[in-house]
Amino acid sequence: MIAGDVPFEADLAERGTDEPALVVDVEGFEGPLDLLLMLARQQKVDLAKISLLALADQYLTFIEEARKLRLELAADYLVMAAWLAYLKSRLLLPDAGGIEGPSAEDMATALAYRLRRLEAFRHAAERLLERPQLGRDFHERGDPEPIAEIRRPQWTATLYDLLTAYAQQRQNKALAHVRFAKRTVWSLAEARAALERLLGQAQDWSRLDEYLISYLVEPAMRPTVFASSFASVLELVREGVAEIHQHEPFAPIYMRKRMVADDIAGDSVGRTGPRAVEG
Amino acid sequence: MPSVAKRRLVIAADEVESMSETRPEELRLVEALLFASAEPLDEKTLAARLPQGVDVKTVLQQLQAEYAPRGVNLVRVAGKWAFRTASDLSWLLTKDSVVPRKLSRAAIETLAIVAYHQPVTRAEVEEIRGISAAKGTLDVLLETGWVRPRGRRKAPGRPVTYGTTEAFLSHFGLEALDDLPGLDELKGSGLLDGRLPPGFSVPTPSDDPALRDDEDPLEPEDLDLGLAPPPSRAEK
Amino acid sequence: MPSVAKRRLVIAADEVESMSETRPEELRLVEALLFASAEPLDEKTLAARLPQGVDVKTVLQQLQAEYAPRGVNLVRVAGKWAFRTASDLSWLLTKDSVVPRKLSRAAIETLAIVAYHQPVTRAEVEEIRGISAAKGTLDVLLETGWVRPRGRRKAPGRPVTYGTTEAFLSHFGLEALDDLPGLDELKGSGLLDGRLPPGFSVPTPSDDPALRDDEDPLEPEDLDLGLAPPPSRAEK
Repeated sequence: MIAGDVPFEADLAERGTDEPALVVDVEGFEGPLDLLLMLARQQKVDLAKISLLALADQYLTFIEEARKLRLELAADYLVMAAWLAYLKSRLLLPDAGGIEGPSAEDMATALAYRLRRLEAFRHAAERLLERPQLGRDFHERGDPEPIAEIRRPQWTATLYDLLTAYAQQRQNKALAHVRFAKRTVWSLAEARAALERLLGQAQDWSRLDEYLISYLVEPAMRPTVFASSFASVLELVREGVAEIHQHEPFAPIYMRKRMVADDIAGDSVGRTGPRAVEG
Repeated sequence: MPSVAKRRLVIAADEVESMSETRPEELRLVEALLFASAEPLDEKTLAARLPQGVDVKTVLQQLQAEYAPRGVNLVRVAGKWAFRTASDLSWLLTKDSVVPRKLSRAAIETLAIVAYHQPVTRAEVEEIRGISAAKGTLDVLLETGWVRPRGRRKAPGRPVTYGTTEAFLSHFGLEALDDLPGLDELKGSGLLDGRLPPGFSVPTPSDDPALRDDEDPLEPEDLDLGLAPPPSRAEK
Repeated sequence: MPSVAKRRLVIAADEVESMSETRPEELRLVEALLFASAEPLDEKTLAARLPQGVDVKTVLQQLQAEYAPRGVNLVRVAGKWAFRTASDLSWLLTKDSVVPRKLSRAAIETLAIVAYHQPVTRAEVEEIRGISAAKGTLDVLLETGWVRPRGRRKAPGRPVTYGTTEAFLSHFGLEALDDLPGLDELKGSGLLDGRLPPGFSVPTPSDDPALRDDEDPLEPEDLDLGLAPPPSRAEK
């Protein structure tokens, strides 16, 4: 912008050139049309009636000044200067005829049109910015309530998936070897060995359950421990090593070492019972 | 309907006119402040932003009364004020969206057994699959709408029998259930290989909704609850 | 003052009562939807969320009339509907205002040219402004979300054409592009029809997303990259 809004055309003629008449801030201009528009406004007349000759002179003088001040001017400004100098010469010369292209009149009209158009858009821009703006003059809901999304799965599977799944299952099952799951059992021999060890310590009637209790490691073992122990006890009784006693059906079973026949007990030590495997 | 709506519009316009004459400016101010605010405002904050002398409490009461019958209400939240959607309209603010999901391997396998062997109980599915099925697998299949409980087997425990639905047919592009390939077709397509033991058979599936001789109808409560056999019956 | 306020409160309560009797439920629903939404909603979206048979247009007109004297108005933005605080209350809400990013003069001018002259290429903007420095300016405008690339001009070099967005209309509270201030003057002046110089044959701005006869669609890579014309095409 030009400081002091100086009508510099007049001033420049009077002032010495060593003394800068203008403070030129070419950065402030949005291009040569902007500069021309500013100069035209200083003529304070309707853009349609401005003297293009005078306007061209002002522009060229301005550019001269700027160059004297060694200001870097963008190419756009210089192109416009050249064009205006040409326009000026065409306007000053009587129509020589034979010159190709648009007439000087047309060129002047085109420039005036462009200036008017730029000014019109400037005006439109101002009016646009005068409008109330969202977030400044009017506001949207500060705390909108989000729409909750209910996600419903849509299941997908293909017929091929279905058929391969069916065929494979049936086939695997049909071709599988029959295998019994291995079950953890307490063999009679193990039961007997354990009981014989326990009987050595127990002289009084004891509950069979109590002997077993230390073997009830996990519930799955309960039936096999119980069955094998009971069978072993019966065997020990038959051999005369132990005595058992139960005073009514389903009551706890008591057992103790048989006191009298040491020899028989001795015989039985180390004997291995038949290995029965619970199925 | 349009004429009724038009009449209503006229009524509303009249109301508006009469309201704009009597409605004090403070209401507009508080309305705008609460609408634009990102969080509920307390009375002190409101008073500080309003011209001096505005009786905030009264204005708020009036606004609350005005908005009470509307789709948006003025509510107190922890001693502060905010506009909120009327609570009876919360259904409006939900949106269904559909997310495609692939069925798990176990679910597809179970589905295949149900399709071929229906009506079939869970225990029977497990027997055919040779795996004890997770309860969740059948639940997923019920959720797909491809499998339905159809009755109860006349057997100890009265287990529920399952079958496929029309949605099953339409999803898999089957016109009828017997379009499912039989033994020869499964062999022919290479899905079953030739090394099958003698006597191996694939049933001819049927989704005839009529109950079989060994099926009882479901009781109404089966459809609401988790489909567990009613305890009283199960004990018999 | 309190007594006056009390009296007013009584009046308001009466109005409310009479309103709740005559006020149809549709008004509540549309009110709630528009209040809750973070963005303007079009009539189609509203209709889809409402029970069948609701005459959305009439309901909106009625709501607009009801809210006109209030601190919150129902406005049309880019052909959609939204509640906004009344713009005469901007003084009250300055505290809530986000300081809008200050646009340079170049950006404002460019925005106006894009708005009033769309679809427009960068070269055309430069021609109007008489300066060849529009690239950075357009980037700034793209960043605001008010301007978008919309296609490519069917012309040598296939330059990208620009237009304004819904966010632009929403920001400036415009119902449609026709409401741009001073548009009629600009049209009447003949400055948009471009008899001089040639190359401007765009009589009215349009943000209609449908491409003009002289526009091609953007290619996908245009949206990722810097919007430079693809070299292969540009060379043709």
